[in-house]
Amino acid sequence: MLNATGIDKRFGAVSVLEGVQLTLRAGEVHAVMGQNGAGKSTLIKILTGVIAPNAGTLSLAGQAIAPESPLAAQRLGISTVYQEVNLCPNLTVAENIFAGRYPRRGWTALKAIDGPRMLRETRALLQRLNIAIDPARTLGSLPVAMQQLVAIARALSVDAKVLILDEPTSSLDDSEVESLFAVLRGLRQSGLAILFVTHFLDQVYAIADRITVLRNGRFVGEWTPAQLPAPALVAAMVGRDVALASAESVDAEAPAKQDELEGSTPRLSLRGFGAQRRLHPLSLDLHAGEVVGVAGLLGSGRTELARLMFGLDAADFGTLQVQGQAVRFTHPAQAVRLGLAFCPEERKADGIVGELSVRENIVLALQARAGLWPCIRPTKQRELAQRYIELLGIRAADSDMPIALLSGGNQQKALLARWLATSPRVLILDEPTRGVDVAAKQELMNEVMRLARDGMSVLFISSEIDEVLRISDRIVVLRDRRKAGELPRGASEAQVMDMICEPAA
Amino acid sequence: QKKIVLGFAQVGAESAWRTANTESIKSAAKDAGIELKFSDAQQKQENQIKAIRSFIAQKVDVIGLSPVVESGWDTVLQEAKAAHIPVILTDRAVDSKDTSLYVTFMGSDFIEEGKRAGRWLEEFEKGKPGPINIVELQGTVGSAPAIDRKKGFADVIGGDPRMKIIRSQTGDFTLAKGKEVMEAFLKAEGKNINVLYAHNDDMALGAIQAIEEAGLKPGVDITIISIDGTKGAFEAMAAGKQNVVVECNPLLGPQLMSAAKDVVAGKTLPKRILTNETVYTQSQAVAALPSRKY
Amino acid sequence: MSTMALKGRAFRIPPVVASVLLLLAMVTFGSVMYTGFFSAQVFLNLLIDNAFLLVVAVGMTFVILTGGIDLSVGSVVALTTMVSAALVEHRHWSPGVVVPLVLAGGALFGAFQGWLVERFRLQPFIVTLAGMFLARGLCYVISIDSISITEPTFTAIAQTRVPLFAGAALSIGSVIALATFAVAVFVAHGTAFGRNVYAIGGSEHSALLMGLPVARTIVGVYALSGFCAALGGVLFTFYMLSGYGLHATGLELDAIASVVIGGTLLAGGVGLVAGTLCGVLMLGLIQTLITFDGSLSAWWTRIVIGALLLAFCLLQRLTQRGDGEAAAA
Amino acid sequence: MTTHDMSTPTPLPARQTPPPKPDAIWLRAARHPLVWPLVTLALILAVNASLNPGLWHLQWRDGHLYGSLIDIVNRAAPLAVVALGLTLVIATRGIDISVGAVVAISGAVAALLIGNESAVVNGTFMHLSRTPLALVILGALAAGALCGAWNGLLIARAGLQPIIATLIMMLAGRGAAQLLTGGQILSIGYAPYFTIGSGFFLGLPVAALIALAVWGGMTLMLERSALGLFIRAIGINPRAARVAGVRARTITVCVYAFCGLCAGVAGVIVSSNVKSADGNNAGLLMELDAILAVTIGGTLLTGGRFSLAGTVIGALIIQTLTSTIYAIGVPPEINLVVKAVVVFAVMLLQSSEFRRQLRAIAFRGDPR
Ligand SMILES: Nc1ncnc2c1ncn2[C@@H]1O[C@H](COP(=O)(O)OP(=O)(O)OP(=O)(O)O)[C@@H](O)[C@H]1O
Ligand SMILES: Nc1ncnc2c1ncn2[C@@H]1O[C@H](COP(=O)(O)OP(=O)(O)OP(=O)(O)O)[C@@H](O)[C@H]1O
Ligand SMILES: [Mg+2]
Ligand SMILES: [Mg+2]
Repeated sequence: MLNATGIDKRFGAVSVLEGVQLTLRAGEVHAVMGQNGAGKSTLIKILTGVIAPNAGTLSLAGQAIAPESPLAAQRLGISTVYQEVNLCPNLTVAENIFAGRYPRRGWTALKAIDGPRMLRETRALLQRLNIAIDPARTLGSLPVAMQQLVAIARALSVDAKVLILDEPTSSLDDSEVESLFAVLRGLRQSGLAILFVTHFLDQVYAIADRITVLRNGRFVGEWTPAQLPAPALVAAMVGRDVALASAESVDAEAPAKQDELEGSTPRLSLRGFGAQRRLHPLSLDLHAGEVVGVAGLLGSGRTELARLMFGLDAADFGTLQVQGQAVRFTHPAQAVRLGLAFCPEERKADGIVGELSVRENIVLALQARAGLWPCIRPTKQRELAQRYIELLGIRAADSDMPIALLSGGNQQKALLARWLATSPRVLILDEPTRGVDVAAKQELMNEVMRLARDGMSVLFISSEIDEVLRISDRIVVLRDRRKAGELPRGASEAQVMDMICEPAA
Repeated sequence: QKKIVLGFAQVGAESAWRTANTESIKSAAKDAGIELKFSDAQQKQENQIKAIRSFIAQKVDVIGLSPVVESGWDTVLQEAKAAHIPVILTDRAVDSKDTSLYVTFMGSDFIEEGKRAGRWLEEFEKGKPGPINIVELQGTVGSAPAIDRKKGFADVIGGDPRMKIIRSQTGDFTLAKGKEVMEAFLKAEGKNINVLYAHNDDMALGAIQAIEEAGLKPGVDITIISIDGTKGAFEAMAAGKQNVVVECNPLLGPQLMSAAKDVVAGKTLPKRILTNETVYTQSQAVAALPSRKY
Repeated sequence: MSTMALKGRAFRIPPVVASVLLLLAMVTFGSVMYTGFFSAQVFLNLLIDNAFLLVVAVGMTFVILTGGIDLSVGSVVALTTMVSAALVEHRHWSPGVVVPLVLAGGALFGAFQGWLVERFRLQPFIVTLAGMFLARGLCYVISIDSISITEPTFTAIAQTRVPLFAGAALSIGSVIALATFAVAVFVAHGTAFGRNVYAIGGSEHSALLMGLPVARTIVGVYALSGFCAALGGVLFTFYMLSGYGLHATGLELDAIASVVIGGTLLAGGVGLVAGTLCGVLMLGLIQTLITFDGSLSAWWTRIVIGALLLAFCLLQRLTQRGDGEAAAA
Repeated sequence: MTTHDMSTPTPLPARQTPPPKPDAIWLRAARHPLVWPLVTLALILAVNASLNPGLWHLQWRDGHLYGSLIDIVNRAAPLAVVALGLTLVIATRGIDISVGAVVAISGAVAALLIGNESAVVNGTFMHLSRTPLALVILGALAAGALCGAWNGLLIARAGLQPIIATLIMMLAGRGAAQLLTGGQILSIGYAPYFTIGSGFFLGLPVAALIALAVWGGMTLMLERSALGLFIRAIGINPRAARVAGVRARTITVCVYAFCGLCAGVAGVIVSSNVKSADGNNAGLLMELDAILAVTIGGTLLTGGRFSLAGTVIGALIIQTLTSTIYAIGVPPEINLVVKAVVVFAVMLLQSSEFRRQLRAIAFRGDPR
């Protein structure tokens, strides 16, 4: 259906894609895999006319094409969900879905938008996809996961020959992924060609008919899932063999910890802590060297908890104690000064400062804690940036390039680097692994655990329960913005799921 | 007897002259026992029209208007006429064909002021050989006094082959711009300049500073003429730095008040009320300085 | 899937409603304080005297919604009055030809600016600032003096009043302005062009990726603003019956202020055309109050205008508190 | 179809991007953001010089330099100072349209503090000052900074949009300046005060030296502290800056206060230069020129990217243009048209997009 051959793309002196090829057939789901910065999103931008390749040809159903803009690509029947949510936060959900092809009514000459029909159709569409969102809400007021669902709904609602999805599932939980897959299977049946990018191996094996692997901007190969078991796939992506960690691999010295922690003053302690309409009062302790996982459904209040703890939103009730001292944060700067760090969930809105360089983004929090003066010298900054670029494997041409030009997963790593650079005593991570590739995720988790061993307290929020299970010493479960309970290390996934879903008896 | 209510639509507060004009009207109204509704239009005609409309809505007895520009008053003046409110123009006329729209106009004639400046220069330079190089500091481009003062002056000196306006640029009626433009003139023309004609005193005062800073003697090396007659110009003349000022009297308050009373009392007024204005030379200026009010 | 229904946020007064309430409060204040204030004609005068501002501000609203700005509108109004007056009075062209001509000219002028902004990625502020100099300068090239219009059609339109009730009347200009306003509300909320304008204001990059015609819309928005400025200029010509290079100085600032006071974010994407009407009425009302008071000197006039604006904006913010972060971001 | 069984993938050869060729110096220089403003300045100067040969004529007169260039630098000084302050405001994605009014306020405060006293000292008539000179200057600057801080508070604390907050200051501030001067031009007689605006130090105009000092001080401040980083972060993504612990509000207030302070400095320079304070007209429309200077210098109005040196060059460009218009005798009616044409030309010249498309057109006919 869609065919790309010999695609080259250079940005200045940096070559991002070299001789990449891709064959997308009608009626298949084709997964494109690769590490962060391998060039997947760039390839997709070329396929959909956002950027022009330096060399190479595209053809659609045998006909050579050269889309000049996303609009042109859409006209050719290519429907796309880009990696970051690329919708308009100020429009309603319905408008976002129908932008560019609004239903009309009345005289055609007047071209009036049929608002009620648009709402009706959106509601029907969302229902079909099993998404519970009010179509009249402004998109920006929704959490990022919901926005992602809306973006998917938009792409699915077009009559297209080719559907391209760039990491559509990075913020979604299992049930949502499952219903998305159900829809995709239906579409595949009807002959659509679907291109799908993800970092979740299980999802690839669940849906993909074919896998193309990119590494370092080069085409590695194309296989069917049966030909390529998971270890081989990872090896193809990374270029060497990597042991895939299982949940047990880090269990070693864990059980003793709990006992020794009882009694000591917790590093961070919440008592009846909450805020009107955002979070019911809850209590929570975070000890030195402890990783506490937070699990819950979308909208269960995990992000709110983190924001309240960090002083981003004002708490209405309860107390927050740091090292036994009661504090009241009115500004994140105070939290930062006391050694807290918060890696936010919405990296585009709350995280990256797009036009600043990777280096400046990494030192920003450290500098903010130091105040205006002394200024971290540029050589020192470069050193620091280089250290984290190597430590976390951030793929950047150099540390002076604007962070907005990094690939999604690498931006996420740079944000983590920003907070690690402040050597915090309490690290709050909200979905830190979003969009990070398998190997890097592994390294990232190892790094967090290493830091915890050295005495850092970590609050780990993630939608992926297996991840939470693997890393946490203790798991706090939230439901409907209240604490549903706590589970000790070693709890099974089923136990957590039960607590997440069922109202407590 | 009911107190007379006068609504006055002033141009703005763009210059010292205007402030003196406003002060005069306010104090005269107080003295005459007339209730004054004062509106400042910030140099915008549309604001003056709005003000007149609200004066009509408030049913004032007389409307005083100092128009920003001559044209464009027919509609609103007709509304005033329909509401039987007499309108007195001050400072500047309007160009309506229908002269029944206002009862009288009092104030100066800008063209005449320009002519007086020109005539004084003719007189002053009589018998001297040419060429006489003049630089002109114009007022704000497009404003009525700038256009008319330029025209009146040019009309008079145009007949004299010795006189030549070598540079003419706008100084926006302000001291700072006057100084800046004069600086540029001095750099470009050097000692060629014989006469400076400024459309108002403020610009002349700025130009005097520029001339001094260039190492020349204002009033001696360069003859300086300006219009308005503010205190600053009189002081400059007393110090010998300026040669002549053509007065444009802002103290219209008392005349306006007596006209307002007459109109309300039903008397007919002449269509044009002239104001007392003189051309002051240096010696006259020294004598008049102590009594200058503004 | 997401089983939890999202709880709505606390009830909040929409900004436009808050503005209307504040306007009503000011009217009440004026009526109590000043005799003659509470009359139909005073309120209609608000529309008559601000008709051109309303039209210009409506065009400006669209530009600001895309995140741009148009500083040239005041000068375009002046140029329109000048061209109309010169053609009608000096060349004796028929108004039926002149009016469409200047409207097209305004739209073209705006489109040219929009093209510069879009094609060469120039900053709207300087493009339209240069446009402002250019249009104002062209006025003086035509004539530095003012030109009175005595042409019968123009005078007739200028002086016709549409009687409403109890002797109160509207001018033709204000009727045109209200019609423009109604059309603009429809265009902004009911057409694809309007929604694209909002989308571009929300995120130009996203709009591009969503396949919206970004280039066309940006050029269109500036053309619309130019058209509205020219239409405002025609209304101004009716209002003044003269063409003059110094007409409508600083009008761009009044228009921008009306739009922003009406609750539109200068950063784009958020705001309502109806808010702009509130903004225009608000500015007009402040001026009316001050004229009715009639005791303020020139400088106190300015200070009081500033203070009233401040009070209005602060109260408006107060009714929307909690939205603060979003607005500041 | 490229299906090969690969359980142990062959390692790819290391990516061999040829090392980027070191560009010629002039190519690298041409990419420097200040090049185009400088080219513009040079072009305008060249036009001026070709029509007005006196431009380059510099004289040593009365112990100081004298000539058109000195005038330009001297006149550009207050504009440059205002624009420098404004640059930081714009870098935080704000705007300040009240600077003109603040210029008037600070001049008026200075004039009032000096007062209008005179006496005969040692047989010569002299104007005196009511307040010591240092206090006069301090008072005027404080008035400016206060106005700026008020703007900053309205914006950062009350959450008003910058354009509205500063519009209020622009209106009320102009009114306050008129109130202070009583709508008159207050003339200043105290001679030592004149040094600031029209004096010379080492043969150079003091006003220009002040502007230079402000520029130098700001550059130093931004280089030596993290202020530049914070301001850019706030300008690009205020939410993210806040999350990272940057005190965005405090910095915003300070930046506006500093902008007010700069306007205060300009007010002192202007009032001292014209030896008077004019509440009605001082600094009128200066905000437009200042914003123009900032933008011509390469600062983005959408925040994040700014250049102090660019702003200074921008101010020089504007003043050179004005002087050129005066010097070559452009009739006042077409001043604005000339200015418009130059601004259009300048911004196109500076647009990399325009240059790229121009090159594309130029090379289209070229068979290479
Ligand atoms: N405009 C640009 N200028 C310079 N480099 C760029 C630009 N855009 C992308 N890159 C670089 O191209 C490489 C590929 O990026 P891309 O976004 O395609 O990666 P990806 O495979 O999608 O990664 P991820 O899994 O993290 O999303 C990255 O190293 C990135 O830094
Ligand atoms: N500023 C806001 N305006 C409106 N609703 C909000 C806002 N902030 C949070 N919410 C709502 O509060 C709910 C709880 O949000 P929160 O992000 O804390 O949940 P979460 O458990 O972290 O879920 P997620 O997986 O989406 O991050 C969300 O569903 C969101 O809709
Ligand atoms: Mg990607
Ligand atoms: Mg969350």
